[in-house]
Amino acid sequence: MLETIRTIPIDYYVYLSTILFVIGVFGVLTRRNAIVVLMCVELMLNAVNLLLAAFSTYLSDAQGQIMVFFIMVVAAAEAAVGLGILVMIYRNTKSTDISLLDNLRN
Amino acid sequence: MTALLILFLTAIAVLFAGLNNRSLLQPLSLIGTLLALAATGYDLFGPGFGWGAEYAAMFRFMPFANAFAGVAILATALIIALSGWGFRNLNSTLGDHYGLILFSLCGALVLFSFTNLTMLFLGIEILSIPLYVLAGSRRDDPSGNEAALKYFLMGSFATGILLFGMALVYGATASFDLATISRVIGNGDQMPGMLKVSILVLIMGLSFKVSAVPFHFWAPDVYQGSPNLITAFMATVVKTAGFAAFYRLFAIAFPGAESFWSIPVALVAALTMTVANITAIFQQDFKRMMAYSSISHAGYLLLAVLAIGTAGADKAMLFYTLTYSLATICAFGAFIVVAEQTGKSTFDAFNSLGKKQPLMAAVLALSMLSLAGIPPLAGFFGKYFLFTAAFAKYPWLIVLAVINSAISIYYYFKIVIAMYFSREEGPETAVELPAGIRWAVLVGLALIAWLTFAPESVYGLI
Amino acid sequence: MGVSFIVQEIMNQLIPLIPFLPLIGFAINGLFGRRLSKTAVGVIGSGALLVSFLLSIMAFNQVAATGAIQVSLYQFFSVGNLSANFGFLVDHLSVWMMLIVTGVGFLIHVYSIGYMHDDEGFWKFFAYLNLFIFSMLLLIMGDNLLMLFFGWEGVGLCSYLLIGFWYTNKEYGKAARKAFIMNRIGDLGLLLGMFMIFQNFGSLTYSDIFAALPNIQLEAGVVTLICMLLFVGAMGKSAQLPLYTWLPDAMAGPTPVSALIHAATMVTAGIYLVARFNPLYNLSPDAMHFVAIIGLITCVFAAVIGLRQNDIKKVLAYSTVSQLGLMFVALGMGAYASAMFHVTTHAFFKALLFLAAGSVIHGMGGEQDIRKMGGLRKAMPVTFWVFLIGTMAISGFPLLSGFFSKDEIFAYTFAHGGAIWWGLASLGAILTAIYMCRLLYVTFFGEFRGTHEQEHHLHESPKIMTVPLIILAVLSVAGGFLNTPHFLHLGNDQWLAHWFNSVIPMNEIHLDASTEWMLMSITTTLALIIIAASYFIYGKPSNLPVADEAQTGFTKVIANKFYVDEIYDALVVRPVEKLSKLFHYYVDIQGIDGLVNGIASAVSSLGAQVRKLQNGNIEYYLLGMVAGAILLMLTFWA
Amino acid sequence: MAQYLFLTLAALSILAALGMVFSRNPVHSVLFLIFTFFCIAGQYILLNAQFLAVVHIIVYAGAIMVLFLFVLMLLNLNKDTEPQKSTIWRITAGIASGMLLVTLVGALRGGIQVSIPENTNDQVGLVENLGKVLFTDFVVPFEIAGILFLAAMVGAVLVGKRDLKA
Amino acid sequence: MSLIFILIPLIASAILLLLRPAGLSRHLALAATLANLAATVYCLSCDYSQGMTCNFSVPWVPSAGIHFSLGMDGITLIMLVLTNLLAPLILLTSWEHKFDNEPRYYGLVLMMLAALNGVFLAQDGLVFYIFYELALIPIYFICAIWGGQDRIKVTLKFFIYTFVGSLFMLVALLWVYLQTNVNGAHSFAWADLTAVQLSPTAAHWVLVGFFLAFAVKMPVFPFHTWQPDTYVTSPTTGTMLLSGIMLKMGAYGVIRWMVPLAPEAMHTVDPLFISLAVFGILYASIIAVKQSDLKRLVAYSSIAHVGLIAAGIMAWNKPGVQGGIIQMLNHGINVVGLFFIVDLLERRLGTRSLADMGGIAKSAPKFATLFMIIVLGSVAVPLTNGFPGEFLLLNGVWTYNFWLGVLSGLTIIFGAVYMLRAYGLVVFGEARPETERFEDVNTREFLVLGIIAGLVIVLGFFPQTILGLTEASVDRILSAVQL
Repeated sequence: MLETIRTIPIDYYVYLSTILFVIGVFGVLTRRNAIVVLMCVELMLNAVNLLLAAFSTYLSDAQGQIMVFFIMVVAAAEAAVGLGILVMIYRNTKSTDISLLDNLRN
Repeated sequence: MTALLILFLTAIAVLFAGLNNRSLLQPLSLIGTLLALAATGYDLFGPGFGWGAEYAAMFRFMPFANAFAGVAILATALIIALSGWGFRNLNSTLGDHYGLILFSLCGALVLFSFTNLTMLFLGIEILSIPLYVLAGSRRDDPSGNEAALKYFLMGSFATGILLFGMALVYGATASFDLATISRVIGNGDQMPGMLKVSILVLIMGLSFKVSAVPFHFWAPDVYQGSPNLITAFMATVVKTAGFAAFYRLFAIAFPGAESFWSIPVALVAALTMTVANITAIFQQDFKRMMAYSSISHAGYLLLAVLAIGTAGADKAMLFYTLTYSLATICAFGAFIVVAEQTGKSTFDAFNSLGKKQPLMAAVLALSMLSLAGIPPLAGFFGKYFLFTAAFAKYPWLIVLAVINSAISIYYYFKIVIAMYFSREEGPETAVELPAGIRWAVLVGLALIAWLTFAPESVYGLI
Repeated sequence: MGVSFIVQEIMNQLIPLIPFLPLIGFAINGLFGRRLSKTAVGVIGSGALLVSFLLSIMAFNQVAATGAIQVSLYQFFSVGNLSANFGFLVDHLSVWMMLIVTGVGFLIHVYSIGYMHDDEGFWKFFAYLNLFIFSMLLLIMGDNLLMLFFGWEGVGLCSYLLIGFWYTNKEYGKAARKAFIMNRIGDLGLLLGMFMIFQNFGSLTYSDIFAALPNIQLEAGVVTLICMLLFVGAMGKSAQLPLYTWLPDAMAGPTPVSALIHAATMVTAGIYLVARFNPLYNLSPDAMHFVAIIGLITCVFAAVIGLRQNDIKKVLAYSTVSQLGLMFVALGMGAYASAMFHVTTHAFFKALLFLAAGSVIHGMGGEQDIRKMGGLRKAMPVTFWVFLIGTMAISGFPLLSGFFSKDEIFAYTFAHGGAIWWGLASLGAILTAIYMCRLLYVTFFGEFRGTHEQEHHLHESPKIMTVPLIILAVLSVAGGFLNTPHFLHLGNDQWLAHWFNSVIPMNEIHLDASTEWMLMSITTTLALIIIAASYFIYGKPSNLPVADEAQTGFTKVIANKFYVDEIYDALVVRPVEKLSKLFHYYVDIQGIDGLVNGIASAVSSLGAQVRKLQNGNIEYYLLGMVAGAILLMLTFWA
Repeated sequence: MAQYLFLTLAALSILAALGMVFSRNPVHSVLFLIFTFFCIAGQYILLNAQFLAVVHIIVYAGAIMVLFLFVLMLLNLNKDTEPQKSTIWRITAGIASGMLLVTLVGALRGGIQVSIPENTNDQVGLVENLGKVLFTDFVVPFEIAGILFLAAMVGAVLVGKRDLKA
Repeated sequence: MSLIFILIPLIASAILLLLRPAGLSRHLALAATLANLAATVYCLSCDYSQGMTCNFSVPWVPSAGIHFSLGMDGITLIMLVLTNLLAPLILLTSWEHKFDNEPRYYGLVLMMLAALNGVFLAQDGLVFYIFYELALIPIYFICAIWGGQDRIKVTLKFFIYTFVGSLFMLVALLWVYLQTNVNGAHSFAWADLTAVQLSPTAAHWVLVGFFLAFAVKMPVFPFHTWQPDTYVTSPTTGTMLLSGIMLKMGAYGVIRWMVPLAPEAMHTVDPLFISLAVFGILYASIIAVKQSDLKRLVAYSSIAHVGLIAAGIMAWNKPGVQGGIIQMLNHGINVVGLFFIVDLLERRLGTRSLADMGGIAKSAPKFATLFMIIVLGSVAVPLTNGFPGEFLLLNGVWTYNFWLGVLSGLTIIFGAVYMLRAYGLVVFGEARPETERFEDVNTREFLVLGIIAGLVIVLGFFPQTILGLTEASVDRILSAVQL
């Protein structure tokens, strides 16, 4: 049995992921630059990846790591599309500050 | 499955066709969707292609999936039929548009049939990513840009939340397979806290996709900023897919834990109906109003999720999504004409439409009445079936829903009032009505009428 | 098959004609009257009544020969047990009323041909009169309470139509409405009484009720309640306290109307009702006592007001109220037949007085204030003489009709109520004599006080008016002999009471002849003294009634009718009107509707708050989502 | 040993993540994030998921973050000019995130049950095993992911390209 | 047979709305209503003593237990008489009035008639509910398109108010429906719904749900505030449809649905319901006493009259129910007459204010006479049509409770007060310059008012013709549903 599994309770990984996840959330809430917000989302996804990988190892089950691959795929696709959108907006507004985008409102 | 293949191939074909002959795009897409519709019909009513259970570990095209696929494909077909005009300013990217719509529809089809959380995740992303782009497809339009960014940022944020939930489910049950998860949960009396948290987090993620309060904030802005047809697509296909996914996940994986998740879902449902309806009262913009309308319908549809385990919950949801989609598309069809004539999307653009465009006004009026759930229109039956399904479990929620549907009359009728009762003239430029819009709207109307007189034909389907 | 049987059969067929002939008259005059000549209208209107009268006489003979006749036309309605026929009962009581109604009614119709000759609503007037007679006949001929109620309300309606006959005058319209509404208050009592009777007897038909009476046990309270409720109806119709105020106002109608409806016939419906239900009243001493007290108070109260009225018709109106009160005293004393007797004589002399007053008004060109009359006996001799006869009859001049009928009531009052009752009732009679004589002397004696124009215009009325007057005068003189008291031994003693015997069992007076003689002497003497004394008082110009403004003290209170109308106005009418406004503005618009609108605006102001969340700023949205996530997480512990 | 390694990496990753969130310069954020990714890769190795660790480095650090950096440079955002949100807002966001963390951890505490099998398989994270699972059980999602990529590609092109005649 | 009543107007309505035959619309509408009237007359001869006849049933949503089933008994018959007798009269009242977009107008009127007939014929709970609501849509459009001042606000309030009310009914209906069990499935059939034995608490809430719907529709105090404004704002035809026919849906619903569905709890709630109804009588009457707007006055009088109907019906004894049914018919006739008169006055004088009227008797004697007859019917003078119903209703309420009977009896006094005041102010008094030239009724108006006045008198003399038709059915329902 892997030393990690023996010595580190799975709880540690859960808490670590949760903390990283919440840091991501906090970043999303506080940053105004859309690119950084996007990066914070990436951090959230990585927290999830870490959790999945840990579960996968502890459960001796490959599905979790497969899922991580799919998440990476999606993260890449999202990053591509998202950055595309950002560039498009930047072309129009010369800014990536999300606070300035409030034309659509009640 | 066949439909999924047809749609994918059509999308590819459309992408290539877009490079050469743009006049072919609409017919091609329409033919593709109609073929897919036929294939779904063949699966549903006929002997079927027989690979419903071929990849059962990942997705499974059984009547539930086929019926919902029918709804989504039908809605897409109607939207494509309406598009002759709505997309005419898109120039070189027209092919990409049709392609992306069809890709997105593929994602929806996955969501109707998944049996594995991986597929749920991929389905949601396939559905969403093209829409992030489509929302901002009018690249020079600031509103479109803003809509796209808001949708994208919040969408990926929600994806993160959803994934967190999936990860926790995996940890607790050691599987992504819905049936296995359900087996592990059993009757739900010994659920570890982690599983409970995962269910809550999944509710959050899915609530975003179906735009349920308090995860609905994106919807009004995005609906308003997106091109009209994309809004229609979001309001119908995306909503249908989101709910089908929600329903499938909870009906297949978590039925044992119902006593746990019914509280937060009921809370979300109650909040959704109430907040959406009372906010909608104030809207002056048709698309924004429709956004709140779609949020409020999400609240009603959550009743179907709550009614999981009751006979008829899925039937009710199917019927409801169909009538809701048809009415919404008809309304958008009429709205496109109005927007074209007046260049506005506020309610006063509808003034005296009853005189100027009697057909469109009638279509819009009936759609609004149907959405408001006025008997005997199909929308009423939709609500009726939903309410009946959930009534035994949540009488108080039904009372709330009923009060909310009364409030909703107020804003739906604003349109009717503007069209028929306003004695002021709305702005007008004479516009020739393209045949596509007329036919699409008439077909939608005919289907609403059909559902009014024979609800059984859909209600009895699954 | 005997001849009498065939006669009876024919009579049975003819009886429905008695009420329906006036109805037909109403229909013809009402629908086509405008296009008919006045003669034709008058002939149709009066003719219908004449035939009814003749048929009533035939019916009278038939009843005399074979007893009561019951004729049923069709079933009016039937709901479970609650059923009623459209049917007639002609018995000794109702046939007598029929004779009075059709007979006096006919005379008044004839009189009206002259009186109303110049009115443009001539045809309408006759139509209404015929309709009234129809309703009145339904009231008295109905064989069940429902039919009675039809007539009961019908006469109220006709009264309304006729009081407001001169519709351009708003005051008249108000008077008409007042009459109808006051009557309706009474009608409600009657209606509830009907419900109670139905509940306890299972039927509304007289014959069933009275047949069931001996067989069922009723609580005394129930009987009293029924009787009281019926009496409330009678109070409205017969203008008893506190529902009498409409009758003086009803004088707004043309004078023949006052004579017919508000003196001779309709107002006696209450007496008829109580008399009809005498078996029931006999079971409830409390109710009878109540009837008597109300009657007595009304009798004196109205007489007092009558003392200071200067409108010739108003005086007669209060006199009517007072006389009706006297009749109720009789009813309350159990002297049903006496009450009916007084109804009869009162019909004669009060109709006479009203018509004579009408003749005066006709002669004076519409003037009704006696202060502007005087000395008319020269210009209008016939009118004077008949008025004199009427006055004497009502004042109880010996051997005239009023003398007998009143005397009988006093005797009963003394026998059943004692000396105090008798004294008070007599006080009413004395007051009656005073104001009637005042009226007579002020109007017909002394010097003429009107304008020159009026003096020039002054004339005796045409034959068509005076002939009915003379006939009525004859009846007023002779009517008393229908029912002479036993102790006088005039030959036909108690004829009328015997006639009613099958409906109203004879109620013997247990007084010895000497007491009766004494009572009669006292009242007669008093009456004569008053008649004589008042000639000297009111014959003098210095004792003429003063102008309204000059009145002071208690006289003023009396002249203003004890301010009863004002009191009602303050106690009932204005509170209701205030309540109406209160309900409308404060409760309805601001209260309930305000609440409804308040809910709507509460929802929208809530919406106004909620929508601020959607401020277009994505950070807020994200924060909202996180807040929602926290909220959902909290349900973990729920 | 593994414990200490874990704790070190965890502490570093959290610090780096915080650094990303708080640094005003976007480029610093990117660098902090990359550092976080490396820490996470270390965790993967600790978890015996070497293939994953490699892919992770290649995809995230090598591709995605480079893309971010590229865009930052392209848009000339590599300065400290990003306007800050107000302090109140930041405190509010901090409280919200803190509450989220508290509720999450509170709910998870004591409820983390992972049924670790008796005989764990150390080979799970190896490329051979992963490949087998991916191309047998997960072949459908693998194919479906193709649609996703195609869609994302078309989408990125759509938003990125300029109209020829605009 | 039953289906004809719905189909004729529905088809005619579809023709009018879709094909828009401009010139012929009035005639087509009248022909359709007359055809319905003929069908009603034909149905008078059916035998109703054996329960429902002329049954018609097709499955609608069989898997949810919903069948499109219709049927009629004596009670239904009277409601059909009411609807189909008044319909041509109502059309004739506005015969010369030019409406914009006439086909649409008549199409909507006919659609409403179809729905009304459907309400009365429905034998399936959901079908009843659907027709009940369907009737609302056309009248909403009629009032909002062709209405007067403030029409949009007022009609929307009317719509939402009544709609909310009936939603409570839907919830109650659903509750009962979910308790049915017909071979393991639920059913909406009348017989199945009434067979359910509810727990007293549930029955209580079911009653409240139904009562709210019907109380709003009729309307019963305090759910009436939509009504005066709506009546005043609507075009006269709309007001007639509303007051003459539509509010009877509520009273009919009480007889057919509310009480039979949940008799268990009637004991506990009917004191409240009946007291509300009785209080409403007095309340509306008192308000009517000082109204200055004639149309509003008639509107409040209608609240009072309907309050009595409601109280009588809910007393659930034979005189009450029979009286309620006959009074629904007669009130319909009278109120249509009254609103027509209001309309005539408003069109000729340009005002509805009582203060601006007076002295019409002289210039328009025919009008004054017919008005009088209708007023008398409304005041329930004996031998007019208002009397038998009012008598029976009062008896019904009185049998239920002595004091409530007395209080509701006050209506005969107040009724006289406000109606005669109105009549006096309109017709009597000195003529004004405006009223002096008041034209008397023309032939068409005379025909309509004459028919109404004729009905007032004929039904006043022969109420048994109506009562006899319903007797067997009322007995049947009363014996089946005993409180």
